[in-house]
Amino acid sequence: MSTVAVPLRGSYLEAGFSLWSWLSTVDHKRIAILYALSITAFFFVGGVAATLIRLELVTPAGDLVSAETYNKLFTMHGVIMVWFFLIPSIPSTLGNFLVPLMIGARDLAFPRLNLASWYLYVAGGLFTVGALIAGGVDTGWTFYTPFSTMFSNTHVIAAVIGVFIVGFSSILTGINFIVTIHKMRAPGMTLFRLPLFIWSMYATGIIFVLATPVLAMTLFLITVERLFGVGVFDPALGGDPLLFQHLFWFYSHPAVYVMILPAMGVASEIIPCYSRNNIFAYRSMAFAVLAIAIIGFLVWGHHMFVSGQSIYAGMVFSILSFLVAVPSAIKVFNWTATLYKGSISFDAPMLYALGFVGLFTVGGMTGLFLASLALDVHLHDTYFVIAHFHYIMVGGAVMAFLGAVHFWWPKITGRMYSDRWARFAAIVVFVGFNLTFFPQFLLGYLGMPRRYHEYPPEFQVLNVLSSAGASVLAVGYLLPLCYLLWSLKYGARAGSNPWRATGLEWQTPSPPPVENFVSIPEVTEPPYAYREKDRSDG
Amino acid sequence: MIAHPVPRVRTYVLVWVALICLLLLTLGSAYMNLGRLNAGINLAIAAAKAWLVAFFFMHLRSSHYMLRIAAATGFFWLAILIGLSLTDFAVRY
Amino acid sequence: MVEAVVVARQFDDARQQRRASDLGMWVFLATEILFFGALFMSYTISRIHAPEAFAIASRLTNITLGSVNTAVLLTSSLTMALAVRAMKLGMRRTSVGFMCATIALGIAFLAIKGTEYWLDYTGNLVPAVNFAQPGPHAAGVELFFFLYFVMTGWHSLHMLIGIVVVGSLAVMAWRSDFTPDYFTPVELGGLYWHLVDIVWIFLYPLLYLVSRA
Amino acid sequence: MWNFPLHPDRASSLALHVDILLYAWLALAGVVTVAVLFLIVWFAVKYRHGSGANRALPPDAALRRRNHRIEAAWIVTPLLLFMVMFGWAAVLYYAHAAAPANATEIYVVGKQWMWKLEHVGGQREIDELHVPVGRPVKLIMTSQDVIHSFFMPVFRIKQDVLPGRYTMLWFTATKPGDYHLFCSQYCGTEHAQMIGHVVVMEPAAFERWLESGNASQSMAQEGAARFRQYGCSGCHGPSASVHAPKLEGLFGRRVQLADGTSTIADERYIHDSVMLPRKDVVAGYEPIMPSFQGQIAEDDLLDIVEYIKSLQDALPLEGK
Repeated sequence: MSTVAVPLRGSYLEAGFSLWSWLSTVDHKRIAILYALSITAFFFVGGVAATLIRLELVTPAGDLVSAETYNKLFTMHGVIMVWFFLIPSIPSTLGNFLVPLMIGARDLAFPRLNLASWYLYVAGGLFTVGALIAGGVDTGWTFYTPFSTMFSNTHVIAAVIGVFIVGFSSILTGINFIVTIHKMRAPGMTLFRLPLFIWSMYATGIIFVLATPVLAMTLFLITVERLFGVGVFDPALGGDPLLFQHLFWFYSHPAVYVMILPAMGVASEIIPCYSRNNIFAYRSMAFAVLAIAIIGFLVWGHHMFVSGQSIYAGMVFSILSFLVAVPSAIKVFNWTATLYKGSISFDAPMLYALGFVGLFTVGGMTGLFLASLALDVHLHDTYFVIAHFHYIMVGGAVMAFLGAVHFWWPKITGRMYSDRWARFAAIVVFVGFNLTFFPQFLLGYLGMPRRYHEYPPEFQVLNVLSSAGASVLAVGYLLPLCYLLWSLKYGARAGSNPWRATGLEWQTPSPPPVENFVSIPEVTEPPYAYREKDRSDG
Repeated sequence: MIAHPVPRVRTYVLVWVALICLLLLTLGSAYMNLGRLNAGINLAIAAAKAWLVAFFFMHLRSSHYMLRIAAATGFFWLAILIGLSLTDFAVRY
Repeated sequence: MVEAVVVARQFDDARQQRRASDLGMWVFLATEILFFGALFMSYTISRIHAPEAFAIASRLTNITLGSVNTAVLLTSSLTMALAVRAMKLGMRRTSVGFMCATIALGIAFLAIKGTEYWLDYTGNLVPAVNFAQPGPHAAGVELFFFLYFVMTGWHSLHMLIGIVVVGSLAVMAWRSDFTPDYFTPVELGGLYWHLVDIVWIFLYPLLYLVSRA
Repeated sequence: MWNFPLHPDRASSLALHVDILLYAWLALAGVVTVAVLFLIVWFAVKYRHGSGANRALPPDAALRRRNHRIEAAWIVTPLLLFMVMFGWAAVLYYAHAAAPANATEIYVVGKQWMWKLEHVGGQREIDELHVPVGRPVKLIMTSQDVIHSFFMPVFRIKQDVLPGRYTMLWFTATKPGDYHLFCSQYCGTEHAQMIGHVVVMEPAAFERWLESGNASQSMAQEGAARFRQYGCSGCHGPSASVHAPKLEGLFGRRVQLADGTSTIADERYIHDSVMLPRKDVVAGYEPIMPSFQGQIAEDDLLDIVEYIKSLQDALPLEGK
């Protein structure tokens, strides 16, 4: 392997300041920034919808918005948060930024595809926002037939096309990650020296390329059925609505792992760093990531226990769902064991990461409640499910996303933020989150169905608690926006490795040069060698 | 520099002849009433044809093992999609 | 190696670049399999629901044109494979010739397919346009033809893309853009062409041969 | 202010079993979660940066051996526990999958946005379901339009209600009272108003309710009227000149079909025979029956199904 020396040409941020230099960039780091800006915008659009939903639910009567508006609000909340925030969140921003840096490459394998993926994302977003402006969609993010094809009078097709397009953005990202991780590792960077974040990006890539095309074709079939009144889903045409559900969840369940696997990768980077300890059981962590990605494809039918699918299918999908929980449990235990005999400090990223572990544990355990057949019959489509998946996707994925942003912020921007504010924000998010979503577990067991804009009065206390928590959570999400932006101008300059972390990305200046490395590094030791590093640093 | 020896034209032509023969075979078998066996034969022949194309025309025979894994994965995941769905549809009624 | 191979800035050398492209293409082909996979799944389930109707409907397809088209497509795969081989051996003109043959066969395929569509149209077999069939299983037959048009439609679209791709490759090859050291685009274009062929290999028995006996 | 319940009433024979399963899960999940959180907090305090805790690890080989044992323990333990919990939940689910043969049948049609229910005696209800205590009740459900879901939290059961298909739900109520009935599958604008009551009554009160009900005639009688109204009797009646299958004693029997297979004549079969008559043609008959799809409402069809069921004892049709 030749080690090509590249002259240092200043940081990637200084490679051009015009708008066009950003819109035409093929630098993975700049594309990551483009993605970060766009997903943040979508996060706040989805957040506004969530705010209105929680406000409406303060009282049992449907008094703030009409039923129609409410249905459009939760649909847009779901569509935007799932496809335009959560799925691209960690992979397309931090993954894009870090994959080449962490494996010691100059860029992703296909930089132009990478830029194309961002443009597809924007095009898909425009269609979806277009559907929103034109009057909204009221099918729920799940687009269940025959409601979405034959009965809804809203702009289903525009929204479906938006999601169809953004799917190809995911596919391109997935191809790029898989090829880059296989073919472009630095000398000495063997598979089992890869940081776990890279393993999680690899697993995410697999899910992107294998699940997304199925969704794309399914959405195409929905569109045709809606436009022409012929298709395979409507029973009035001899079709089967459960066929849609199988196809939809074949994508959408693995998509949940697209949200949580990167979060696990982030926790696996942060926890060893602030524990100054080697990660516990590196290999089983890597295998667990792969196992989750693969078994995660075999469990989709647990969304359909009461849908009318056969009880045998229910049994098969139930047992497989329990199996996929085993590697997740292993990961939680291993993170905990990583703390053992460490030297732990509690900087903001660590608080987010520990918060992630706790909330993910609750989310994962309640997921097992739902995988239990007899219990799911009662809990399905209630607020218990809402609480469960928000613990995974918001408590898990968003906490980890924030942790990752804080951890790599100095690397990305070259600036330090206020750690005191950041720790405060982490605690606000954690408290606000639990206050918002824990009451929903109780609501669900009491029997409150999801997607209700009015509800019986005995559910009010818990709903008020939840809405109160949501306002705390909103503050928690606005805080980082403020102090992180502040740091861009006033923050102290960050050195190349402010956290004394291992990993190749910390061996290059912050912010990194255009070509990532002055010369491609050679890897000689396993990842997370914190004990060895601290010993040699003294 | 050429990584692998280039297959001879004869190989390609023979594969093509085999493909056409299989086409005739599947067409012919379809005109024999074999009950459920017809579908099985048709699919088996289609799989054989796909294998010939992939191994010879697409050079999987001499490719890096990663490429073979990628190809196999696509088909395997399709089998998962259809196979696990059949736990529902095949026993629904 | 005398001739310079353009290596993009992110790669170490031509070999790494070629291997990355190969793997990228195969991963893309895997997504294509699952893209069509959703249709194969819909077909399987619909056929389980309406086996009789699928048998009847399949007999309404044009077996002659369908079988000839299969042969045309298999032959086009042969010419494409020979085009790649010729390029690998540096026989530029031969390669361009085989690519032109591939394009011609591809166009022939689409022409035959178009003829079939026309016959289907005159036979009142197009769902949502003019579908009208007598008999006890009309709804199931319509379902079959819906899938028939969606599956062959997506396949034809892929053929069209393939023809454009091979056409561009032929032009580039004619301009001597490729050498025995660098012909990755030709190889990848060939892979794409063969995959579209494989999709048809499965469509053929599922659509034309359900119940001919 | 704190007068809200923490778990819903238990009003079916199943409810307690589901609750016990929940409590078991709460205990298990609680122990695991608390243990993990305790360890995190304990390690975080004990090994905080600058603390004087002993951080020395055993030599490499011994460490590796110990770690492997720990890993194996926490792969195998969750796996075994999960399998136990899977088995428990699955057995409970399976045991409750099929209704007992003596269950009272009630027919349910979901439509945007109301529930229409009909008792065998012909009593019709909208958004209300009256059932007696202590007697198994089986709901046979279908939808007129989109997918709905029939959810009764106090019974701990729900089931999606699909168009073009019958799904089934059964329970034995144990406690009189007035409870919630929800639609739990999102079904359009007024989804949140597709709610109602389940009224569980003492058997005697239930009988009184049945008698005071709005039923002018039983479901089967109603069905017989529909049978004539839609012209079914023209072919399937005793004096018909058309060669059509006889329906007396049909229900529950195995029927030979024209394509060589056979099927049990259940509700689904009768439903499909009316709506999609070409789907399962009876052996020995011409497929001449027209489809009634789009012409007959699902609740009328349920009356006809009940009528055909009532012909169980092969009584000759009343040719009035």
